[in-house]
Amino acid sequence: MRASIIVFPGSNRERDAARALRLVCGCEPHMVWHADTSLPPGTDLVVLPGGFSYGDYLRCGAIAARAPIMDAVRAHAAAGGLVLGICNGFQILCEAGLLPGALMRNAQLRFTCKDVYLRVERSDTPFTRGYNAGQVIRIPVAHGEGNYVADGETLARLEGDGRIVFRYCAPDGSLDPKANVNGSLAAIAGIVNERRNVLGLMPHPENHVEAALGCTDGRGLFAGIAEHLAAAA
Amino acid sequence: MISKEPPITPELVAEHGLKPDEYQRIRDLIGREPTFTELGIFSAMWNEHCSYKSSKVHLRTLHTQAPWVIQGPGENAGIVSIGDGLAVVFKMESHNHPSYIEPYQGAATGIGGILRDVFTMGARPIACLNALSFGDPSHPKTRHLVAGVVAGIGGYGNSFGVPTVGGQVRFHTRYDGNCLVNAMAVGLIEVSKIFYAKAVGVGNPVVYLGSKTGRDGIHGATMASAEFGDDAEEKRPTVQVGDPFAEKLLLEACLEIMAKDCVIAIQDMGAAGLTCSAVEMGAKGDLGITLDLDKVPCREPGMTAYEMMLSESQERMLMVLRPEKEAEAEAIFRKWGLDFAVVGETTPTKRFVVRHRGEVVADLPIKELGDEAPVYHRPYVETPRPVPLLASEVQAPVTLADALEKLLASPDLCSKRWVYEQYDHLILGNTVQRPGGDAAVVRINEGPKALALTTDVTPRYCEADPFEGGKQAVAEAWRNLVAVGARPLAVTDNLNFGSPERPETMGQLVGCIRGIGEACRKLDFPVVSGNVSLYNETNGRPILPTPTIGGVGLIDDVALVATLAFKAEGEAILLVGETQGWLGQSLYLREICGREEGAPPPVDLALERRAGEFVRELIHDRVATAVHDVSDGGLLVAIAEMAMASGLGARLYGAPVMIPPHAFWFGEDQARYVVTVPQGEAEAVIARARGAGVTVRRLGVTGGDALQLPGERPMLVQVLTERFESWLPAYMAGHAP
Amino acid sequence: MKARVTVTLKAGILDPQGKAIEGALRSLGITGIASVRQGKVFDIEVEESDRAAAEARLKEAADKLLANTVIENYRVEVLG
Amino acid sequence: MKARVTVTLKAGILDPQGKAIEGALRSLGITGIASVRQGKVFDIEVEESDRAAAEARLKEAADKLLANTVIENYRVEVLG
Ligand SMILES: Nc1ncnc2c1ncn2[C@@H]1O[C@H](COP(=O)(O)OP(=O)(O)O)[C@@H](O)[C@H]1O
Ligand SMILES: [Mg+2]
Repeated sequence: MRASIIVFPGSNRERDAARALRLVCGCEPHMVWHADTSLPPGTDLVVLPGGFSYGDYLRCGAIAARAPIMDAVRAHAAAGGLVLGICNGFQILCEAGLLPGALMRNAQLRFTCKDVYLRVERSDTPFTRGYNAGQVIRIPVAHGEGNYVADGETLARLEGDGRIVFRYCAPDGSLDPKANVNGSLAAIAGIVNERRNVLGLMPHPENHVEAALGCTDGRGLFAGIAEHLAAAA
Repeated sequence: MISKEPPITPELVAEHGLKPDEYQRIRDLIGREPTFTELGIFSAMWNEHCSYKSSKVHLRTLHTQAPWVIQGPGENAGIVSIGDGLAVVFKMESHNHPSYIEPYQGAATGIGGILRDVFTMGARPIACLNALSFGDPSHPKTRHLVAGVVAGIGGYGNSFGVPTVGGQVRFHTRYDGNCLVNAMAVGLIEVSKIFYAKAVGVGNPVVYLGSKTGRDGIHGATMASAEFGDDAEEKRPTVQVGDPFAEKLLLEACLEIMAKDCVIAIQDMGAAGLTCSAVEMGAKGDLGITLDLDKVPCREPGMTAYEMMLSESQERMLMVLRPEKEAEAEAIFRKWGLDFAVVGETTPTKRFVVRHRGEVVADLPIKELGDEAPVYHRPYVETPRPVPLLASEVQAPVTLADALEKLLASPDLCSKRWVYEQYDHLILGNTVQRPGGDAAVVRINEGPKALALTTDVTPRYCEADPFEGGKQAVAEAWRNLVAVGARPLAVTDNLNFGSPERPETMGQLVGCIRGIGEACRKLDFPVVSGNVSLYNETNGRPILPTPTIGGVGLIDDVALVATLAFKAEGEAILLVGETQGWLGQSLYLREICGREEGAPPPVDLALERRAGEFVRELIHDRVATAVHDVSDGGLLVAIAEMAMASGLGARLYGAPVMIPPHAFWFGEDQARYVVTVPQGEAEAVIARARGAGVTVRRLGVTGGDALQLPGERPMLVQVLTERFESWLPAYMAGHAP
Repeated sequence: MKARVTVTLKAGILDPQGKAIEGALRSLGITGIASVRQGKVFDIEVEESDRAAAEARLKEAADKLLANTVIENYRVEVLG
Repeated sequence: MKARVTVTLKAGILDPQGKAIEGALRSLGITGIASVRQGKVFDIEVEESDRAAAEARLKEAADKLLANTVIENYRVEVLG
């Protein structure tokens, strides 16, 4: 598998993502600078990492979404290649129009870093085949603007097409409003595009891949991607 | 030499915080009247913040040496070897006054400043900590300050991309008009790639890097050394705004050009920006520096030389570059979108020459600017030693359970989750122990080594007895590191006090420094960096003496880290260390009895060392299953914290007959730890302790869902947790304290 | 030329900041505030002497960057 | 009554957001933008029929909460 991590000025979880890919998938990702205009040949996974691209000034992800490299990312997605946007990466995907909706200020108006529980809604996407549908996983969040919003029509489409793949939930998997860490519409933590080759999610699976750091629930995501790519090859 | 600058009058001199005799000294040094710009330069270099004129003679007495120390005090940050060719770089610094005036930006730029101190030396920052002191919760400004400071720390650190992994938050009415924001940054460096401020070589380019210069914080350094009156609000326009995005770019660009071997010397622009950094680089290298201010990238038109020399605009650096590498360095900076300008050069003259619009606006002897700053042996009176308070003089609670519940919900003891959840404490993927334990543990690269990090001080002890309080701050930091299984390496200290011109306050400073020195010597725990913040007072009332200690320890194997949560039912709970039941200056006395008096618990450093080494061995040998040091609130609070962290309760035995129960359970005797071990190991541990000259006492057995004391109602862990977790969020949501 | 672009949330999009501000005003004892919605303004200096051209350029800036038209509306005013 | 409070940064205060936006516009090929400074607007519905009273209340809100008067200026407009 060949992964490329896009580094924008202000990205800051690119090393975390690289380590997860290395540890779980055994793959040494390419770091691609935002000012480049093409991806390394053979890239089959693009990762937009967490951070504060361009300071997250204006709106989170807004400036990054218009960076030179994004045309190549768009083309990669259009050709069916996998794109994973984590946290700031999710915000960038929404701003770039690769995913619907927008991410607004957390309902409690504070940046929040803590472990949350996610319900994996389906296991038949390239990103979630490492989990079982309905499985509850513990993953940290660390964001100030992860409050997913979309208009009614968009939400209906997301629900109808089964494109909501992660939701914030209680430890037992129930959709307790108290577990919705940022007030997201329908407790949305992660969604895919229509073709299911683009995933955006707010939580950080890349920070839960090592037993030494207390939890390995994030491994499934990376393992699933590797499996999918191996099967497709 | 300059006609447009205002004439120097006694009023102008006073406004610059210079005393008449200090001004005379300036005239004697340069043999003439200074220009306005020169006056500004002197005021910046000679104020308390930059010159340490009141504390210098005392700081010299600190213990700063050990075989593992690579760089002690005097550079941007201290450096300590951790083996494998690596070293840890760290320092703590205050941003108290700016945070009181504009809490968000004040705290944010405090973080930015301390991070720059660390990466200026070539280190990549791997963690931040902070120690915060606020006024009484009922004071009308407190809530606003807490909200702003915490958001500012998070806002900067989170965006910059460094995990904020620990700290402390305390409240006391003596901080009502003067909160404390102490920030510590920790970085990792290769021993062979350390960079210093010392300029080398004549005719080398002096380069300005980073953000543009604006009129931010002009006189910020002077403000940091001025006491506040009720007109504090009026000093507002000096507020600096932080740009963590620019700082992140500056970090990456600096590390990149350092790796390319372009840099001879580097200094960040902190307080009194261009002035301090240029003078320091020249003075350290025995060289002169010439600056051409027309080359300085400015954000606003029409800036004067005076303004440029004193601006505290953030996210800026000064470097001396290898001339042949100039183009390469510039290309790297341009790639990161940062300003880069050659603004001067090194000269053999040992003079600091500043030109602006064709005129020389300053021409000063560079060494004297720093070295000849006044040094004061300020008069001081020692704080009278307080009389110890007997346990019999302290009222017992109605029930221990009530007292415990009240203590856990008190502002100083309650959970600080509301605070640390606003900090990204996980980024970089190396946080082994998150906030909430005794010390944070951050893995080094891919492991197996890790660093333990903590900040500690107990100001009420320092107020009652500065010497014992100073010792205790160091001992508690040491203990917190030991409690996670680390070998304590070194400390950074941040000394926050009132006006040194008051002999009582000066006495506190002197006493605390002596105590810190004593503890550091006896514990082999040298001071490698620090910062002094004086004049922390409002309307003549000083803050509590607050010498914050930031401690760093080394763990050889992350797999051998101890945590405070109980691990299993039926394990023996042991107390390591000796208990008299010391209630003087305890939180029990303050929160339950409403009294703040007596002597603080004395720290027996020999005992401290024995107890600590014993506990570390238990952790290392995998005998101890949970470890927690005993500090604020005493033994029962420590046990409750272990229970809450695990959800498991405990059945506890009664207090020894010689000690009144409330003194046993809430006394704050030092050098103690609570440790759990499997039942079967308890006897062996006790025997081993006897051999090591350490007292161990059985406290009870883990299990159930409550803490149970003989003759007391069961205290449900869930109820304790609710009390512990709810005070701060409720307070911040606007509920009465 | 000086200009101002004002970006506001579309009706129907929830505004958590506005909601929080309403609550905060209430707890400060400032009553009678029925609703608050927060938006942004951009004060822009355009190097352009022709009003219509300046306006066109700002519209482009707003469409391409300043506003997220999924959730926001904008208005351009050239102040001269 | 509808009103708008506009909050802008004081002159001389660094505006990192504005700076980043300038750069982004440039790289999007939108030229001729000399400077951008970002501020906030609050669209407020006041339960008050008297203009002056509404204005006074909004001033209080701005002073106490909406603006950080250390670094920001504000303007209140009652739109009726
Ligand atoms: N300002 C803060 N930032 C981050 N963590 C904090 C802060 N204040 C307290 N904490 C965390 O809360 C826990 C308890 O703090 P404290 O009571 O000071 O511990 P101790 O008594 O062991 O020094 C520690 O893990 C500490 O790091
Ligand atoms: Mg502790």
